[in-house]
Amino acid sequence: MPRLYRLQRAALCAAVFGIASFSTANAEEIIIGAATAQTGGLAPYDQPALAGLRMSLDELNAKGGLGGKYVVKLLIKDTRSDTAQTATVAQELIDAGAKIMITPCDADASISAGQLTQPAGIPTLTLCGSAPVLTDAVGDVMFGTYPADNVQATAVADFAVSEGKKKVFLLTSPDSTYTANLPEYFGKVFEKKGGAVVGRGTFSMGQPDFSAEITNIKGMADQPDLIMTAAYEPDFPAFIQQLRGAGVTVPVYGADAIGTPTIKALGKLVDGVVYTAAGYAEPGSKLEAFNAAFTKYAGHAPESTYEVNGYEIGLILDQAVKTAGSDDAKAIRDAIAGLKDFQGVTGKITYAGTNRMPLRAVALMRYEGGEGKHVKTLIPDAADVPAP
Amino acid sequence: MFAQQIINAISLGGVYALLALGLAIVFSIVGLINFAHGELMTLSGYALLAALVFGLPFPLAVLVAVSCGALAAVAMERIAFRPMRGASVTSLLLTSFAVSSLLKVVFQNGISARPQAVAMPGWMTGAFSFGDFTIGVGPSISIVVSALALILLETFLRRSVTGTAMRAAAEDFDVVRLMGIPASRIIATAFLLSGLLAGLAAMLWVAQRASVDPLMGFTPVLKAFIAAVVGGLGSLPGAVAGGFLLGIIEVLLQATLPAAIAPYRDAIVLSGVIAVLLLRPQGLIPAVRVQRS
Amino acid sequence: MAAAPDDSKPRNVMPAAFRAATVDALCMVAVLLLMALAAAAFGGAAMQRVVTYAAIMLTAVLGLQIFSGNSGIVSFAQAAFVGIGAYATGILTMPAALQRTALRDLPQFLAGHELSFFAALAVVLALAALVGLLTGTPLLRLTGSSASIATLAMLIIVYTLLVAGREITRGSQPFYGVPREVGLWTAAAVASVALIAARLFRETSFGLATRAAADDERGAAAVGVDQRMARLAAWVAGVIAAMAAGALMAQFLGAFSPRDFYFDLGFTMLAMLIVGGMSSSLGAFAGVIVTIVVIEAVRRFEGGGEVLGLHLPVMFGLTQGVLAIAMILVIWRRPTGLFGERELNLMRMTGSPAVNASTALPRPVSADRLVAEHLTRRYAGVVAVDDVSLSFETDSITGIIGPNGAGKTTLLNMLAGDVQPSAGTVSVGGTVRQASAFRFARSGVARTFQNIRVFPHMTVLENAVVAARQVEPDLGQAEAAAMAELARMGLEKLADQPAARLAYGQRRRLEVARALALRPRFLLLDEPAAGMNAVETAELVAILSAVRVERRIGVVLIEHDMRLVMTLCERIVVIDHGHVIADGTPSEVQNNPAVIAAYLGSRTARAKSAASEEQTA
Amino acid sequence: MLSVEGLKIRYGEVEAVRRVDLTVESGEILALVGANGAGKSSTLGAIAGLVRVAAGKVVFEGVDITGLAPEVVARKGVALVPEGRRIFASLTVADNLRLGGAVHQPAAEARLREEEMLELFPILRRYYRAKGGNLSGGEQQMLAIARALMGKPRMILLDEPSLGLAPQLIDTVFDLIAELRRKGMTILLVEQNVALALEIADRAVVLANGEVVLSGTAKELASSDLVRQAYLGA
Repeated sequence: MPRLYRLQRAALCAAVFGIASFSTANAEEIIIGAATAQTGGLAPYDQPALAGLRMSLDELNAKGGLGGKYVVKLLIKDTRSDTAQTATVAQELIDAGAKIMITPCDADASISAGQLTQPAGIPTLTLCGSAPVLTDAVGDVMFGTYPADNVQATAVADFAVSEGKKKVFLLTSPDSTYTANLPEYFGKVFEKKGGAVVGRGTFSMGQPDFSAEITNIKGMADQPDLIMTAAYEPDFPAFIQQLRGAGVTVPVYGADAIGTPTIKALGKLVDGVVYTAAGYAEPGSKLEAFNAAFTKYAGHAPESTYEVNGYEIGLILDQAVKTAGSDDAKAIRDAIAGLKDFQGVTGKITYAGTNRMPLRAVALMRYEGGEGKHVKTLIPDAADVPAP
Repeated sequence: MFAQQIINAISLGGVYALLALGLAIVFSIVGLINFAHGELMTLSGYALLAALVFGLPFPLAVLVAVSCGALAAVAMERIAFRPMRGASVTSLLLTSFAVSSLLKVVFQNGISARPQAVAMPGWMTGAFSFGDFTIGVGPSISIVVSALALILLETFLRRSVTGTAMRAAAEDFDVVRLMGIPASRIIATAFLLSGLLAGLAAMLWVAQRASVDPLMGFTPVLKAFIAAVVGGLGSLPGAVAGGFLLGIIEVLLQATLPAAIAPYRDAIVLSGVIAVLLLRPQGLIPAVRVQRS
Repeated sequence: MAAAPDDSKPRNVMPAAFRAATVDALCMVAVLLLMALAAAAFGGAAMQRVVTYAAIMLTAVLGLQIFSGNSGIVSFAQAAFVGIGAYATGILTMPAALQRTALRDLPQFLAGHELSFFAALAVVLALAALVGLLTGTPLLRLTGSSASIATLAMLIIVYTLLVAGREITRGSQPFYGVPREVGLWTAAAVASVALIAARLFRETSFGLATRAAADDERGAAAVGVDQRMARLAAWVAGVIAAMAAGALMAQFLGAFSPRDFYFDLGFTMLAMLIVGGMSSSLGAFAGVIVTIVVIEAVRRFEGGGEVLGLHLPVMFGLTQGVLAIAMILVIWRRPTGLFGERELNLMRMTGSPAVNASTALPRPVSADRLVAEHLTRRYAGVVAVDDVSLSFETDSITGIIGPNGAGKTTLLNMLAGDVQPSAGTVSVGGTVRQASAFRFARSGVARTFQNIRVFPHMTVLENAVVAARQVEPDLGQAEAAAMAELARMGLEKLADQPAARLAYGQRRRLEVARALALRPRFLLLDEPAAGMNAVETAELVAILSAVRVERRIGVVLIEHDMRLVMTLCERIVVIDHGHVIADGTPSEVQNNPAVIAAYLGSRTARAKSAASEEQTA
Repeated sequence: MLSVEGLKIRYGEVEAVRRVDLTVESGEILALVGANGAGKSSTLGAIAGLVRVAAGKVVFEGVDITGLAPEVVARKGVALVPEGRRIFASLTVADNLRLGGAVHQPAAEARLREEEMLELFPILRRYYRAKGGNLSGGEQQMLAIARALMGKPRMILLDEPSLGLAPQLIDTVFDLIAELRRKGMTILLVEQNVALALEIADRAVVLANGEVVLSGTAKELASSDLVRQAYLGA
């Protein structure tokens, strides 16, 4: 009895103190740690992005692993959308031997994790974080993968100017970096290129009543010829529905977060809405092939562009390991930082010469007849991109 | 323009009133502030989505969704709250938090963390125009539905025996039982009504946002809670008054605050709530309740 | 952090309550430090982070316990104060160079301080006291669920301010670049201080008073407790702990945003406290440890993989699920939490220390006359007391009798300052006083209640100490005096029992002992013998007579037991329908026909008195 | 008709009722008297199902009703008129009455019953549409009794009906109780005013500290020295 008791206690201790260790990596294995939010408020972004990443790693493993050589062991831990938990989990993954770290879409969680990987020299990639300050806040191991907010905003502003727009109304929400800053970046570029910001409005995320703001827009003496917002679900559908319901026909421009099935399902209500995408699935394109493959892999179609972005992270890592020729963390980091014109699913991705937020083409899309139609692809001039 | 904002305010206030009323009915009977009320809305939203995907015509789908909310509320009481009957307000409140977080996890990992589109019929996004003046179909429906729901509920509470018993139970539950009226019937009716109201509010909420997601219940339940408190926790007329008041204040502040101050809107509203509590700790229309020993 | 006891008088011994609390606190600190040591010696970096995080949460949860545990008001705002502490620390410790790029629009007076962690912590603690006073003041006017809801509003307000104040906080964007100097030992040290503070706080006069008011608000006022001041002190102490935890959190995380200090954190802390048990620091301590151990254990399984040879599927959300269910189970099966309401009380377990009863006769608070003039009280049209003028002397026993509903208790309540007269005044020792139960109690008017109002969750000794503390600033002497009163009432053996365990008659006696601990000049008793049997009543009569002789105090009592009234009182006042209908010696009153008719209130009696009038006629 | 055997009631650690035995015969008034805190109201509460019984047995018309829910006890024909009246203050007199007879009779029957009650209590007809809370204390006591009678109980438990009433009103209420008794109602009356209670009761039981200390016919008790000393002040 006493012995059993001791055994039980040992088992409990092991469970509690995490001594139950993961099998250590063998020579042909590379551990990738994913500290991502599978529950909580950030799960809507991290879940699909991680699904894409898993798909690419599965495919790569079938072909012998990263660089054809290192079979990936993906360790996934849930951060519960909590910053402190993200850091803890990241530390555990480091302890478990992760050579590469994947962090959430959320910037502060990613920074917290990055502060641990930076001294360890572990290359760290955020799933879909697009805040431009993200990489500099951590250091040289931190990489963004998604087009940064200011880059997207510049592309949209360039497009707006080319469409002859002169007066813009900016609709922001202080509740997130993305919704607060992206329209403001747009405003900066737009004003620099001769446009004018004629009004500003705000909304609270998650609260679907835009009536007061819309009544204000309607009552403006100087009517804008463009409304720019980074609102997304559930706010964007509510906004556009109420805006058009109130008889306001001013065109609305947004960014990448509204390229989703939910928005598309609004049908003719969103006709004319311009948004950005990392790429577009024209027939015969790689993206279309990916969409089909993902549907087969996951049992449902991609719900956002985060899936393909996650998938591309796998490709980037594969290329970096190939270039590095080893599983050395520093070599991999340097290889990622040196990537130039890497052909992903959605287009070319370049890290060389950037502050590790990738330079990638921004596709401008417009909803027409319930479908997103490609309008133009732009690579913004670096000089135009406003400082973070 | 001003008239338009008033309509906006009434439309939003109506939804808040329905939600606050749902909280208040349950609180007045069993002393539970049900934070999982928001998840009842989410559930109704998913039920609507499922019914539409299944091919039901829109009105029937709405019926199914609202009934789902009502049944889920009754089930929630049976499973989670019944064992706690008689516990303190705080214990019950925390239990409802736990239920709420459990349901969110189930939605996120069982359905999808991403928002799902709900196709609303096209006519719901139209507008009536009277010369310069336009009223959206959405706000109109919202006003009509809230008004109808409030009138029907009032009629039920005034005319029917069960309704009368519920008003009495809010005052003195024990004595209602002494009249031979089963406690379980009163409590089940309270949850049923609260679920119905959550379902109805969910329909109006979803109609505005055209999507459902696992976390969508949080904001409305918070607003409902604030409205119910301002009105007087457990007081049904208070909940309605609080709902409309909150709607009106939010819309008017949104319409009039300069952009630089606008982000502080919620802080201003909530400071108002504290001020109301300081002046009238029992709310605007306090609930009549005997001291239960 | 705990309010320092009054140091104006020299003391040679530490009060027993503090001795016991210190032992408990040091014991918990030892456990905490052992855990930290184990993590440092055997755990990896991740394990150390977990323990560091636990220590930070413990600090914040202890703050919550200081306020909510003692006052019984659940606060949702704790997360907000953690947030304020984190942002303040972030701004104060951020390298100036980084600050210039990250916080371009930071107001000048906040910029470029680059303090070390402990310097920043000192500033944050001072700021916390200010924030606590500022936020606590509006709370004072609210009670029960209104107060809870106001704290919920505060949480949302602070969040909104953090999001909207972009110049200072970067708004909803990540606040980054905070140096990460807080490690395991710093966090453990701060948590240890918080543990000691929380354990000691409940024994300070603020802690005692807050707990008494939470148990029974009117009862607390009757023993002189100014519950607003006490509650404010608890609130400020709670805010200080929260902001200290925030300071740790800032340097632990390095990057954060307002979202990190919102509902999720607030609920987590509340869940920890509720699971452990709200009313003791032991509960907070155990709650944090148990919750974190459960999280750490469960979360290892949710990622799937091989565990003990079993292949587990990926089950994200398992942690939240298990936590939610665990919380429901704890609330359901053990509503007071795993560690109930009791502190460790190690010293009591080992049989020491006894509190010695003081032998010195208490010096009474001076006030020699209690005078009511033209007292009237109306309730919604009903006149309960109508123009009553009475004067009471010390060294006397007066009985107030009258039928049910005659207005006796209302009169007594006005004499005790508990009910505001609609008209008329009450003066104590010659000065007219505004109705305020706790001020009356402190100025020499003590009372008991018809339906006993002892503090059920406090020990018998604590019940009396709360009262003694109001007139005796030295806790050691207050303890001794309280013990003496208990001894007089024959309760000294029960001193360590929670008052809830006392039998009915014992509670009555405790209430009297508690009132006497105030060293009153006047003792107002509302039906002191109600519910007592003949033997108990006789004992009570003996005690009251003795007290009256010993201390020469004025006793005023309402009583239905005629034998008691007639044997004990030298003066009897009869009240009916709010009027004084007779005032005199027992024999005078007993033979007053109006009294018989009114008091007996039945047709027989009225018939009887009519008959006797006929006879005399 | 009703018998209580070895009843024990606890609130937490406090024993409010230690041991109470009593029987009420059909058609009589049994008065339960005693000082504050003697356990009278707790005993009534336990019979009606409002208070948890720690030990003992309550039998009504041969059926064990110990521990049944209050609504079940009410449906078996026992109605409690609680202390302090506890009428529904925000409801009208009409609604108060309606709830009393709501459950176990058809609507038409309930209407007839209500008419009977309005005959018995004319004051209630006058204030039929008034809110219960606006009635005076005596009127509320009438309403509380009428409400209890609406459900056609075979026995009523009256808890302190004289509390807080002016003497004239007490007379009216007690006249009414006597009237009910004449009509064959079985009544268990808890009353602090001993003289009053003994006046209309057939038999009485005296409680002190949760125990029966004395019982007998009302006449016997009224002339008992012990009772006279303790409660009549003689």
